[in-house]
Amino acid sequence: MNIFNNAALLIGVPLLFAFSIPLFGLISKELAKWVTLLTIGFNASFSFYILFAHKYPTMVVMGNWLPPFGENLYIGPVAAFLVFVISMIGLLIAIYNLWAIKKGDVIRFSVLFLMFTAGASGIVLTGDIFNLFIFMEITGISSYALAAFGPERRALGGAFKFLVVSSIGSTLYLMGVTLIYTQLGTLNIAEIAARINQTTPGLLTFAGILIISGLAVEAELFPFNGWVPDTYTGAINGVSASLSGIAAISAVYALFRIAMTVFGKSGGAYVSTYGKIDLMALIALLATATVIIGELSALSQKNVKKMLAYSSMAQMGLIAVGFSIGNKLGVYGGIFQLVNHSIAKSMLFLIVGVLVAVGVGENIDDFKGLWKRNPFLTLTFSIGAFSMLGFPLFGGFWSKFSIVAASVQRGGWYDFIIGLVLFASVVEAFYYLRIVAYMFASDVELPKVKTPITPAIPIFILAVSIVAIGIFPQIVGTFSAQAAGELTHKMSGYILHVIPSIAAH
Amino acid sequence: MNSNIIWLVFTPLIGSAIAAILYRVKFLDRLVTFSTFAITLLLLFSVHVGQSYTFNLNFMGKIIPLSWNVTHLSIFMLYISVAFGTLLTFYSLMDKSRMKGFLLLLILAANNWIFTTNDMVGFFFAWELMGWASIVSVLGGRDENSSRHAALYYAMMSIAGSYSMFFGVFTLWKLTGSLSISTNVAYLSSIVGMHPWWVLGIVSLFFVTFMIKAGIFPFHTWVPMAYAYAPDTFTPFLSGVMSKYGIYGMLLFLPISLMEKGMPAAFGLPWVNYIFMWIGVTTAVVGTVLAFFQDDVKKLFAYSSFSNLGYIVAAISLFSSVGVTAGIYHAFNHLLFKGALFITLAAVISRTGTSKMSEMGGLWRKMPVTFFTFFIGIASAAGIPPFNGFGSKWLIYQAMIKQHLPFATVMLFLASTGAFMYLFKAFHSVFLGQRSARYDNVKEVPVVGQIVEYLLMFAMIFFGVQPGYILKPIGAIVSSMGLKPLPTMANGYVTGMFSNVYVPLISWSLAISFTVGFILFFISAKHKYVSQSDNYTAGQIPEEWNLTPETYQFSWKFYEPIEGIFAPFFRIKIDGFFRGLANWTAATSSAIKEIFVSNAQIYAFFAVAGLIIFVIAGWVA
Amino acid sequence: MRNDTPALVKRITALSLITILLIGFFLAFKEMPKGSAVNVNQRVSRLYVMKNVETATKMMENGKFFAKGIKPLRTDVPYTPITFGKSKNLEDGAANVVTSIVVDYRGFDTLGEVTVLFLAATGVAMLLFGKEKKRKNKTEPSLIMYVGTRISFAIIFLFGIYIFVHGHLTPGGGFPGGAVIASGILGLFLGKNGYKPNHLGLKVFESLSGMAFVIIGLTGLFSVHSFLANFLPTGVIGDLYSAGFIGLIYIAIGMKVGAELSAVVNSMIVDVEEEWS
Amino acid sequence: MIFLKLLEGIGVGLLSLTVGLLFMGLARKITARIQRRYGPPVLQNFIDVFKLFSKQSISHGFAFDLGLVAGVSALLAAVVFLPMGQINLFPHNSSLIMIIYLMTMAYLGMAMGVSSSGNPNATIGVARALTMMMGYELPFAAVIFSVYIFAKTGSLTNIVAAQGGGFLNWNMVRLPFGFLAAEIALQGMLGEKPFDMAIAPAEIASGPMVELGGKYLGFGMLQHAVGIYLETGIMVDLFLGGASNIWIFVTKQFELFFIALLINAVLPRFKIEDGVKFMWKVPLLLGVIQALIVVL
Amino acid sequence: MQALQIFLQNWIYLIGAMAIFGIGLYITLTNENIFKIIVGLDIIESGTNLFMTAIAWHPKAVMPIYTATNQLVVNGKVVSADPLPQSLVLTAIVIGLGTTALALTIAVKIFEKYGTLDVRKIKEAKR
Repeated sequence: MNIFNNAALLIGVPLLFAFSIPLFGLISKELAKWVTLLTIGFNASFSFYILFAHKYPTMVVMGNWLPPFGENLYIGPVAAFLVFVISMIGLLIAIYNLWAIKKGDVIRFSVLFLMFTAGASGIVLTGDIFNLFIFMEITGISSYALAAFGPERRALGGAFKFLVVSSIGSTLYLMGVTLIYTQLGTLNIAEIAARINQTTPGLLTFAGILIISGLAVEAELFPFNGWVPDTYTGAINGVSASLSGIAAISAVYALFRIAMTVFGKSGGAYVSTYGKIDLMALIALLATATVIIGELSALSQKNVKKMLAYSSMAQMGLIAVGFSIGNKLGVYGGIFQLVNHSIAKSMLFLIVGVLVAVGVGENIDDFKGLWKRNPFLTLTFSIGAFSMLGFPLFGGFWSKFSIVAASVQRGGWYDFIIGLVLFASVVEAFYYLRIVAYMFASDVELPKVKTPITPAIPIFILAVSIVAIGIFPQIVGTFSAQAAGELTHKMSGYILHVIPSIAAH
Repeated sequence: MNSNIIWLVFTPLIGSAIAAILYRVKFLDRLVTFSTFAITLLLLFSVHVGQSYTFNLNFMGKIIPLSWNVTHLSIFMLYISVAFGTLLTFYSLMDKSRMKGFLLLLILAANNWIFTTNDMVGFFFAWELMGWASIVSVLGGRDENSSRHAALYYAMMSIAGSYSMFFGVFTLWKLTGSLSISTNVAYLSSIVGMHPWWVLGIVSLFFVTFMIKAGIFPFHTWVPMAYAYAPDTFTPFLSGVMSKYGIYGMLLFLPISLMEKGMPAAFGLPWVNYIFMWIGVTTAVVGTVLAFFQDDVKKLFAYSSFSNLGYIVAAISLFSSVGVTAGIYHAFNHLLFKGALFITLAAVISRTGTSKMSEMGGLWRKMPVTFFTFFIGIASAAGIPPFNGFGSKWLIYQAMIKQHLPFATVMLFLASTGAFMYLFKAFHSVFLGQRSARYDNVKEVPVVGQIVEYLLMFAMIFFGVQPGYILKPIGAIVSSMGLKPLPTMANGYVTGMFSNVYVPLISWSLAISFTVGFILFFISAKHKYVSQSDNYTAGQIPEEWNLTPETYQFSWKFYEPIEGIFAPFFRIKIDGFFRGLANWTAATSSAIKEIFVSNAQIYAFFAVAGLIIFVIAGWVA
Repeated sequence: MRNDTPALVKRITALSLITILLIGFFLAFKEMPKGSAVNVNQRVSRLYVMKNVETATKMMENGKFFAKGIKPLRTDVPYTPITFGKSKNLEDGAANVVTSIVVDYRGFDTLGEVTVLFLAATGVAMLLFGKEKKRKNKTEPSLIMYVGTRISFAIIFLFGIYIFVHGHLTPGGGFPGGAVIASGILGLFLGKNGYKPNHLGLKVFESLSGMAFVIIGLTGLFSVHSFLANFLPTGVIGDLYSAGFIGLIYIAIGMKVGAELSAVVNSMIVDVEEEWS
Repeated sequence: MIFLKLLEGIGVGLLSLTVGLLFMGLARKITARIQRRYGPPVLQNFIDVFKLFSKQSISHGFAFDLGLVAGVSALLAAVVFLPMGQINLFPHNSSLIMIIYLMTMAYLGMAMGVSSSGNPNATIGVARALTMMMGYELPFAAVIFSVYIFAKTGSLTNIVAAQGGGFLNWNMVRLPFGFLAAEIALQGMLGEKPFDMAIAPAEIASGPMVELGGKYLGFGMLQHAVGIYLETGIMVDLFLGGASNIWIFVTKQFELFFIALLINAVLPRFKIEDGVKFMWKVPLLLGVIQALIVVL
Repeated sequence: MQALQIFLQNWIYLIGAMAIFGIGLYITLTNENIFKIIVGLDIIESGTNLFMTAIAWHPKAVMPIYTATNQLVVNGKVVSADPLPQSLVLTAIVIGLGTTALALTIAVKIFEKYGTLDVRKIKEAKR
């Protein structure tokens, strides 16, 4: 047991500054944005320190009560890496927000955005199943409010849909947690994970179904994802970027932490779960349906933003397919794809945001001949698109590669699943390439548009990182591999680091 | 010194980088491209059969061996592709089309990699590199909208293909744990007796990819579009070299079928091969029939390419020594004559600015060198001795007859006759007949282009008359595949199973008879040259009928009478299948999209319904 | 299911779905320990009630806590009797066990909960942000209303403070206390048309009390090396000055919740013009 | 040795020209007699050729010249590979497919020549001829490949040798359906009625020949003459068991040609698509039946 | 009678909680008015909260607060109700409050901008 309590600052500092931003806001609106930026910057640098300089897996104990009695944060390879990714993307979107958020209640927007990022980090960090719910609600409430923010009324409609579905989802999650508590009398993830087979199978299955259903809402899996297109389309682009780049990471993390660590059987080549039905297989089915439905829906969209929304949905499905294969390679691919998706998709949303702001528009027809009008945004958009469709030498290739490899390795009906997913990928390739082809059309004569400098910085950094990951996949790969090791070996990867004394037996 | 194989890949990559930097200046871009091709050709002389090189790529703690291995087949393919590329890039020095040299160099790198690699990872990477570079190259055609459409279509097919191969690579890797192509092929051969269906499934994953790239029958629909709308100087490479990657891939995997113990046979062939042979024959016939009715000359020759690849597939699917020899030989011949034809077409189109046959005509007086190249090209393509297309077609018939496949042979023969028909149509419509007044100022291509055309003419005649220079290396390839090579005689012999052809003899005979003919021509009474519109019109003058050279030229609906015969077949559209698939996908997409056109309550319904389904599933389980 | 599905279809579908769901629940309940069998002694709560977590921690470190098959023997943790008004230096001095769990054992949850409320208030204010147009009261309140709300406000305010100050001894705590205070302020709104609370004051109050909570947590981190750890003496169980930092936190929470809910009421009661231009 | 072969080759060429022209003359005479006319003298065609070669003519350019010369020369180059009786110059080089492809070159040359004149009638004629070619090549190919498989050889010399030993060994007897199919195909190959739409004089002014005059028409006639000789010669080698000497060979050729003439004299002309359809119905069916019999 | 009493003692709160949950869900799924939907969501949350309280309770439980007269532990056995779910409920209530407040705000804004409270009519003209 390796305790590093100072890592509580990852949550504490954002909270402190979130509470104090209204005071900073009394001085200047800009200051509020800068405080947000710097706070997320602190988180990013601190998580960078943990990831590269500190020894992990490590643990934060809250209030000096050791797990399983008190609450704890667990910083394993997964959490360390994902917190870093979340904070970095949050930082970049905060830079974008400096430019994008000029009107409306800027101060409170900053508070919400800061807590949105911190809440997502909290989901990834926490080691308590109820605390996970709290952080989900922190992320959730701030994202409802953020999604409703904006001059357009469609934002409100989208946010309301999100709110309704997500409330039901969180209620279901809470029910499931309660059911587990009746059986095991504890809320600590590690202890539940260690003792999960002491529950009765029927109740366990039911609780698992409730929890998975609840989490699937935010993880955008099929029947639970009705809110996705409207919310993503309605929200302002910075918020859509953070929804797909930040909230998605934490939601998928939560889903698979529960499915693989809490419910998972230890041992065996592939992770499967206790209970009457295998939750991993259930998720695999949902994920496949999500991929196909998402890609097919995206195909006929004329609105790029909506298309990106559907594509997000489909990508989440692909990520979930990767995880649900359940071997190390699959989880590796899933995490890799998660990172790629959040980088590329948030970049694409930011680009659409810039394009809308400079007067190009968000429909496919507006993209015609963009190369002549603004090469920078065209190039970065193409990079994002290529990463999305898994073009070699772009980030997305390696993850898709691993997912396909893993499912082939697993064989059985996963061959069928991956066949469907690959079909959907062809569809995906079509609509992304269609946009790229439109952008490079030279038969359109329209005035040039300038790229504003501030939002260009995050877009540039994200594009460079996509290419860098594509060329040196080790950048993400090493961490993904460690993370996959943690998720697929629940005893040695998680439980023993949190409650070492379980090992005595 | 085995690492020189790698330089085959790196030299083009470096050249490509330089060319990409210089890309704004078109001439420099082309110059770098040409010189890189030439350097690569020189580098080839240092590469020998049997060389191999392995580079252990450390990828995240896993060792992935990237291995190169030069076989007889690879060195043959390397030589012909690089040599042709050198000619083409030399031609393109003076060309105005929007082909981008650095993309061609990327394809060259992929080309050298594909032909030399012995590991599936490298093969896959090179394949992707080649595919994408060619897709982007297609984009630069004259008609931007069409070429974008074509590139998108090509990209879709190519992506579908690469996913298929991707899947196959991983399946093999899972089965054997090795990434080496030769190991895997040997493994598949060893289990084919026990699990024929397994092997068939895996191999067909690869074959779908190869068939898409080569444009074989059910997957040919991208071919005419991509060939027709690609930049004019890129089409020769696309048709001549790039379609052969698929053939190369097939040749890598074909030896498996030698050992089918578990499979029933049909007509002395394993039934899989039999079906595959028919696919090839269908390709040949369908391509021919479709080519009759095209008005775009590039599209016509695109269908012609497609048809010729059908010949190759039909030949190699027999996997007999004659068949494989004939297939590889035809691949070479096709590269040569179709490359020459497309180069001349590029010349014509660059001078006339159109690719519609109905808008051309009578160009032979203005562009004589191009005309003769084209003439020899179509003579080769029609398989007329002593030009180079003859030997391989003749061998293909031999191979088919040897297997007692008269019907397939007849269909191939029909395709060949049909080929003569559409080739003549193109020949007539472009070069013969009445010349429109528009083209009165058309000039012959620049000297650079003429040099290339002379070289191509020479090559087509030389390799026609001296087939031994090609058949000997092919013999080595065939024996390296475990087949008995054809007996080699003197250079001029093409040796079949039933009879032999000594091509120089034919050439001599032709030469003498032509001499006699011309002597007769010149000793007889004098003739005088007249203008083109001065011809027999039943006593009328064309001007009196308001006939202009354009309307007097007969090139529209050239083969209308037989359109009716083929009409029932036109109703079956393979293109329609893919289009239908696309439409179906789009329709499904709209239908599925409806799910998400709803309100908050309905979404809540979905969520609860999903939960209920799980609950029921939990009960059932 | 579509946007235009008839109401009857929706009702029938909803009924059947809910029926199946409830049947599922009841089938699951059948496997639950029933009624008196709700065995607190096997739950982690036992340790909280007995204020015995430290002993359990030691047992766990000695390897005795988890029996074979990883079945915890929470019943085995030895018990030191607690006497109201006498026992000292308990690991957590609060008489109200729920409070001790809320603020101390699982204080991190509460921090999150406060954040959620804060975020909700922020979100409400953000969405309703704009230039103030008019208040929404239609009729002028009567004099009795005006005077009554002002008088009762003082009493309500005091009651609210009482509730959160005694949070560790009696049922109640920061949240109920804050809500009570907010209800007093709501009375003020009702009592006078055009009542304007001190916006700046509310905002500063809200921020400072929230920061106070985090700072208390950080103090724990820097003095006792654990975030949200108690760094104050726990006193005698049942005393007002006992239970360490629970009282402090509850005061912060109470002020924060009161200010926040007042701000929510204020935001919702005002009609604004948006400033999107 | 080479000179000897050269001389022999030139001799064979002359022979084929002579026999071909003679056949054409006979054809005119016989047709006339069937139609109750007197008809021209048998040697009229020789006279015509000499006359044409001595007349001045107009040309449309070097492609025109080259094309017409190629038409004759390529056929002459093909004739030397045909085994005819004891005259067999290159016994190891008599692949039938090679000869057929050489003939294709003659068609190509002729088509190129007449098309380059720019007269649409010529081009229409060529297009019709090529269409008809696709019609008859299909049954003919079926027959050829049946014979190949039956005789297990692709060389005409060996096919002739395999039929040695009497009438009953002839492929005509052994492969009767194939022979019938080939006969009908031969009718098309010779361009006789009912398959003479390529040169239909009333519709398209003799089609390919419309622009020919003087020596060019002479070349055209010579090509036709060698064509008749070559095509009937192939049929003789394939089905009538070849011949032991050149006289018997020519006689057999004339028998085949005579049948074609009789049919020509009594039948009207097909429409072009009907011609192709007919070819793909009756003779193809026969050819397929023959191929099935051979393979099975 | 005794059996019914025991049954009720054991099950009444769970059944009640589930009934409230179902009623809330029904309201949410069938009423098109936004405010009613929000009320439905609130009722669902109440049901969940009651459920969590119910699993903490047993018929002989005492309140989990030390007073002079209230003994939580008898013979080393805890006899009080389970305090942990109660504290969770406390948290859940506050979270529900936040969600409801936000939902109501969004509803108010929706009424302002769309001029309707019918969920079916909240949609953009162009899809």
